[in-house]
Amino acid sequence: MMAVLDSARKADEGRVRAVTGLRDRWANLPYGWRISVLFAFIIFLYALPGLEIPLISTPDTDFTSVLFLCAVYVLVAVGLNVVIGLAGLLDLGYIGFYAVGAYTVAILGSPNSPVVIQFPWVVCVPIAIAVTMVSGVILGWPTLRLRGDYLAIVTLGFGEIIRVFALNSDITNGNRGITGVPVPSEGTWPEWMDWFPGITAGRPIFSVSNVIGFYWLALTLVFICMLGVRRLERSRVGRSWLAIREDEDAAEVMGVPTFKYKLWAFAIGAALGGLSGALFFSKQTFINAQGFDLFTSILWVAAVVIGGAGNQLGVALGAILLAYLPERFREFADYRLLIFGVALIVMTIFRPQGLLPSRRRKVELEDRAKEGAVGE
Amino acid sequence: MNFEFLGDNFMSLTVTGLTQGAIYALVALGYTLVYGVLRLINFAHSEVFMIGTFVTTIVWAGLGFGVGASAPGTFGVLGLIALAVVAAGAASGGTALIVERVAYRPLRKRNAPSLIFLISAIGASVALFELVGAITDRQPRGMPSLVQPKVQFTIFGADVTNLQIGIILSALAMLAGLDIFINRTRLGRGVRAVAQNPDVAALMGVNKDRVIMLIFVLGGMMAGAASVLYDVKVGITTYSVGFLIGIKAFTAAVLGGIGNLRGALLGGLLLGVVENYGAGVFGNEWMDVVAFVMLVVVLLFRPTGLLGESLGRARA
Amino acid sequence: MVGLLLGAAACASDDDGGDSTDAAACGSKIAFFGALTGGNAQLGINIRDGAKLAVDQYNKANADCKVELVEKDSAGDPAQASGLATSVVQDAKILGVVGPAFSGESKVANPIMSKEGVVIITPSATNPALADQGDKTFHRALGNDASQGPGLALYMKDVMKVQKTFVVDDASEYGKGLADQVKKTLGSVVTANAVVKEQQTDFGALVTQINSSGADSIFWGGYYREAAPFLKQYRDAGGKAKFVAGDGVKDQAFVDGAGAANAEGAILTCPCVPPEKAGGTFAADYKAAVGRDAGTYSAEAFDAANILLAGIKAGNSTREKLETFVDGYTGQGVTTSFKFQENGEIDPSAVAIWAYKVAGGKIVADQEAPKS
Amino acid sequence: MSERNNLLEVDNVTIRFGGVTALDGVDFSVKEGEILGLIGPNGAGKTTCFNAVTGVVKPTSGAIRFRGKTLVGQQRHKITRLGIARTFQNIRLFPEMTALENVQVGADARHKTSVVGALFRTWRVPVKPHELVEVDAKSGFGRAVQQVRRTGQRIFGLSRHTLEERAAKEKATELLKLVGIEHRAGELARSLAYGEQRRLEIARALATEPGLLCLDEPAAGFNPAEKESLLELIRKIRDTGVTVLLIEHDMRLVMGVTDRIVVLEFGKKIAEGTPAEVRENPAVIAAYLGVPTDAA
Amino acid sequence: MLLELDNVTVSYGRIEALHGISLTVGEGEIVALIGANGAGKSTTMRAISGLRPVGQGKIHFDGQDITKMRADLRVIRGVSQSPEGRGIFPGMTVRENLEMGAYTRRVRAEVDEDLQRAFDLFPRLKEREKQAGGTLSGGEQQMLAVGRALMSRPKLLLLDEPSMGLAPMLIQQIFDIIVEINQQGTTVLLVEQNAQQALSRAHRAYVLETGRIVKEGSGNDLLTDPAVKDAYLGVA
Repeated sequence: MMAVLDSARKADEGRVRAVTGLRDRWANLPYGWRISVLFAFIIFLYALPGLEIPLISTPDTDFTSVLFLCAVYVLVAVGLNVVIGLAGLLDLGYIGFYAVGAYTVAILGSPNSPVVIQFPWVVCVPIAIAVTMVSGVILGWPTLRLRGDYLAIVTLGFGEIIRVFALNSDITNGNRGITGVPVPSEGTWPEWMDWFPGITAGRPIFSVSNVIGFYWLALTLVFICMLGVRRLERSRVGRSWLAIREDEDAAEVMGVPTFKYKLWAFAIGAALGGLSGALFFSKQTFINAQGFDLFTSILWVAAVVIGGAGNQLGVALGAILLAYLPERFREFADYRLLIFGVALIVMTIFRPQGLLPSRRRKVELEDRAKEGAVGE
Repeated sequence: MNFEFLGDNFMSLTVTGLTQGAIYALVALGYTLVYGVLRLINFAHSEVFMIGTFVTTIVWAGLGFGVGASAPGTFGVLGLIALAVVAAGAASGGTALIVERVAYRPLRKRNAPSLIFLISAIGASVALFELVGAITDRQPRGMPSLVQPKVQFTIFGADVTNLQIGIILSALAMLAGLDIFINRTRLGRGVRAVAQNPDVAALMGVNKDRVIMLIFVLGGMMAGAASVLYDVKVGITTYSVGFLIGIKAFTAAVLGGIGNLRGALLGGLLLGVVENYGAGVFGNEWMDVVAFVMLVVVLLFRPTGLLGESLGRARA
Repeated sequence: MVGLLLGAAACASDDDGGDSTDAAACGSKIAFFGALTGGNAQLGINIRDGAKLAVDQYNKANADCKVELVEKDSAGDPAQASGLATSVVQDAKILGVVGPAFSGESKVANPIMSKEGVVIITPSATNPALADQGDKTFHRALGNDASQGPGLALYMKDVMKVQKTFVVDDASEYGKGLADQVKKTLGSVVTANAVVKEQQTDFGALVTQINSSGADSIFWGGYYREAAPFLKQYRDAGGKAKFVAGDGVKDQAFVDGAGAANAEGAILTCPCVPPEKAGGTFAADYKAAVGRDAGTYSAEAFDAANILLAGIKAGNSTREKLETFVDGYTGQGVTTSFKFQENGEIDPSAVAIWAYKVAGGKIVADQEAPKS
Repeated sequence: MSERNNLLEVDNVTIRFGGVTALDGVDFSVKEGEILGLIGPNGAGKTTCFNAVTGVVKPTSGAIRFRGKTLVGQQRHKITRLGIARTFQNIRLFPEMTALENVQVGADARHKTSVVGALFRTWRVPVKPHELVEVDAKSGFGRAVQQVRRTGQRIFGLSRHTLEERAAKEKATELLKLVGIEHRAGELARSLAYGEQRRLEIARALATEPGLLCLDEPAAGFNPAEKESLLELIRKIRDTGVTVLLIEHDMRLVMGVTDRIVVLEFGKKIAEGTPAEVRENPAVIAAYLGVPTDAA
Repeated sequence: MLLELDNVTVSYGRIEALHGISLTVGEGEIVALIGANGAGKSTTMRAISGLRPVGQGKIHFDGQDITKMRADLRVIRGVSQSPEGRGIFPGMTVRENLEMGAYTRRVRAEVDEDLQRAFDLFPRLKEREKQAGGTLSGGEQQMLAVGRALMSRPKLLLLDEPSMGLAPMLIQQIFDIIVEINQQGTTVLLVEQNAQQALSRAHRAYVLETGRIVKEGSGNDLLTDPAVKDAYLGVA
């Protein structure tokens, strides 16, 4: 038994070395090369719905819809990564922000909502982001002074409160929900896009039955947000977050206004969560309280940590796996979550630093493992 | 809002709330024990409770008291319940122990940070309830009504039944037993020592691993006992029954001061009662909102819960 | 704008149909759409098995020209439904769908499928609003909540002669819809109402509330998972009021969970015909094929599938043709006689609301509810 | 020594934790530009005193003033911005950040860019050509991209964010050089050697541009050679105009570097004066050095 | 030899705190370990009692290799430590703290006897028997820590800074008690800041400097060694 574990661990270490090697080689590539490869990869991602790659495509459900879901989950993970990975705040009720964003768009934009304002999508989304940011601040103001584990239960409660509110309030139409959530634009595909597989000129860009438009929009937003978060990460703000995560007291003594930056982390995380919610439910065109359960929220946290908290590529990978694997392996139907649960345990034991660890994490965990107790 | 209703039925709501809270309190003990010693939210504890509810039905069904069976005489019922407590306690305790061995111990040996423990715990929780879900086809499982409630006495217009008295008293008794065990026995002292300072406890000759196994088993047994009370009271269980009760029990533990046994009792009872008042005033659907809002308010004024943390030392 | 969309849809389905005209309707597919996994799987499985029985019987009779049943497992989750619906649309061989099983997922999936002309016959989604979404290919093989609600309220009023009713709903699409209908029909007979939570098991406050309201009857708009523990706790607390609920509670697990003694006399209604009263040999065939007694909505699913199969048999090899066929279909199924109205609803005269009663620990058919 | 202004005044400060009195009416002041030693046996209240000055604990009574402003009740990060920096007895770096980043966090205390500035890089400032981004890609696409960026910067100028980033990096590199660990700049703090970590902590504290630097046992765990170079470093720091408050056990170090010494025992001040005066003080000898037994 | 450390190294993460320490403690001796703050004295103690894993080298106790043994098992073998910072269980009463010291022992009568002995040694503790450990003063906590360490009837008693935070009077008293305990047959390994006291009481002593032993000798020799005087006694 132990031998098997050891060899598995060894194989995995080999993989990590390969990844790390790749990372180093990447860093040593000439600037032009890196830029070119990056562009090629981005174009590949945009082209993915039209490529019909055999093993990757999902047999049972629409592949583009799965890609869209992946993109939305990556957006969620990027936001959650700010809160958990960078600032080190454990937020188990992140789905609450997702819901607030989605409902704001639905209520303000749908002709069938109890509040018939019917703003267009481009107006709704900034409002939704603003509202979620404010809700992040409202939640964070009293609770961010609490210690880590207490924050976890309080955020969990927040997520549940939002769900219960959505379920029982008149403004959300309860569980009957709101149909006709606005789509980003009523425009149609122009003639010159007709060559792309799956696109028919003259049909709406954003339609429920052809998701390519939504996927491209989501992908674009993912890139913008990742870039934005990367800018923050590599600035005074990001350093302050890391310092807070590492040692809050020392950070404070070094002049970091910790409360302010924790609140910012919460607000930015919330904004990204709200944006993803708005995006997802625009595509779905229908929203009700179903789909905001805490369980999903907890799975998101798991995805972020398993992917490699603190590393944007890592959390993106975690999110993609969470969205993609269940759709790809529909044949395991009833056992998907069971396998997922077991996988989580195995992962934490073999790869506590996540699939794509940030370099920092890796060193830390190796040191910690070395310091394990005596006689074991 | 319906304050008049609350006024009219205050005692009645109190009694039902206490009954509910007693079950929360027993489950909360598991969270509190593990947190007190390991500073770890044992997310899988809710499934430990869930396993207990099913083992109870299996034991009863095995003895010929399946769904729809009529209850035997008083002693028969007490016997069945006692048997169920033993079986569910053993099953839940065993489950908790397995979770510790499989999901936590390897991480402890590698000195992993607490976030990793949380993920492993989530994994264990998902795996357990999905396993039971798959086995039971995700169908609820019923059980016989063993106790026919009879009104024993009335206080301030509230009928109090033998079932309610039974549940509250058994919970109190189990809690008192655990309290004595932790505070008065040698092993219990070992538990407290590890909670207060694991290194120094090792210097006293306390085997930390054994203490950790002990608290998981103890917490599991309490959840097992709670699951029997729950079955007697509610009469139906499903694979997903643990989630909400788990969250509530954890809330109760934090409310009372996590790591504090008496805090768990106070938190559980208070949560049950306030939740019921809240349901009476704002409507049943706002019950959870009331519970969580109370939690936030309490934590704002008492950041370590009502009674503070006592099993473990307060963290600097 | 709408006209443009429809034009596009029609054009697209013409393209799709182009491939299969030569092979006639052979090799066509119909899809099952609903939950086969997750917490609400049982209903979906009942439906799938009913549809499967119909397809198997058809294939036995037409061995040279088989039809395939595709299973789309949504887990009842609207979020998964859209991708599945799109995949249904993209498979040109799929002409019609039995499902979606629930109202929530229907709201997402129906517009997608309808736009591309896929014929939808739901055997179980009873939310009235589904017929008003503008989905041209939507059909419902049974009465909706708007017809079940009044029917069962009339049953309460005229047959049970209730005086004071306490209405409970679970805030779900289905439960709240039904409860609203009951409230509307019963009018002043309803004394109070309350909302329970999904997966709630402890009903202390609610029981107190009902007891102090002095109601002689309770209407439960929701599912058995919550109804069973509620009724047990209510009876445990000495509550005597009669218990009435809709089809969401009509399941043996309800009786088992609440305890036979507690459930005794409870009235459960359903816009579904009792399987044993269903026409022909359905009940026996189902048992032989699946190994269980037919469950809720199995018979409706059987009928829905048969309507689609009849269309395919008649050579309707495109979605458009099949839609025309179904719209004009009249015929007797095992549950009732089918004729769809303009909006896809079944003809009101064909809707049968049945009242069932819990007696001796079993749910038995009582009588058909009076029609409004 | 000429009369100098009091930079820090600790005025009758008492601190109690539960029933234990950690500081009991302590009074002393630090003058601008001096190195003041704070000594006393283990548990005498030296670190508590530090914590009170840097806002980590709140005095039960008494006042602490820095440049005439009261510090009691101030938020900790504001105290740092007023000009007080410290190191910790048990090193408290940000272990998973690089050495350079650690120091940059300190330098950030003097910067202004926050979320909006970092995100949108507003607040543009025109710059001279040599400050623009370098075009170093060999050829082709990469070079083109860099050219575009350079042109953009020439037209729109540089953002305050970029300038502050550069300044922070420069300052951090400089300070790492000052404490002598510039060759480890890119390493994670946790992988530095012990002595390097101590030095890094000093660099980080200096990066906040303090008027007063509080060092809590900076020489703990050092061998004599390392102590010697630390002594040099402390002098160098003082010569740049930073006042130093030093807790240290090593008597030779304390005697060698400080201008004045305050001695604490059991939370009370028992002596104050120049090293020579303190060394002769019988109360200090008894308390700090231990009562010699007859066997000695 | 009762205790033998052979070229022991200990690391915290990537930082090596002990670079190969060798020392011996003979049966019945008092051995002192002195050195500046951060020299590695406490780390040495923790390695002996099993709280820190040893990187390289071996630790033998009573003829047995205990290098990889769990800390609680070492207590049963006869190693007992009063840790740095005293390590009182704040939530337990004085009596409970003492009983924790006897955790590994099963014979009730013997435990009661030792409890009595502890109260005889430290009458102050008897007065505070029912008081929570956290509420004691520093000196009382130190007494409790030493008393507790004795409750396991150790062969080897490890004392980490027993004089820390004590008034001079109390320091004298504690050292007197250490000598008394030693005379009753317990071997003592002592870590001290207060070099003067430690050296004058110890049979032998080692001087630690940045994780290495730089000097060893009898207590009196070291006490008069000019280099030691200069570095640790503060008398230039």
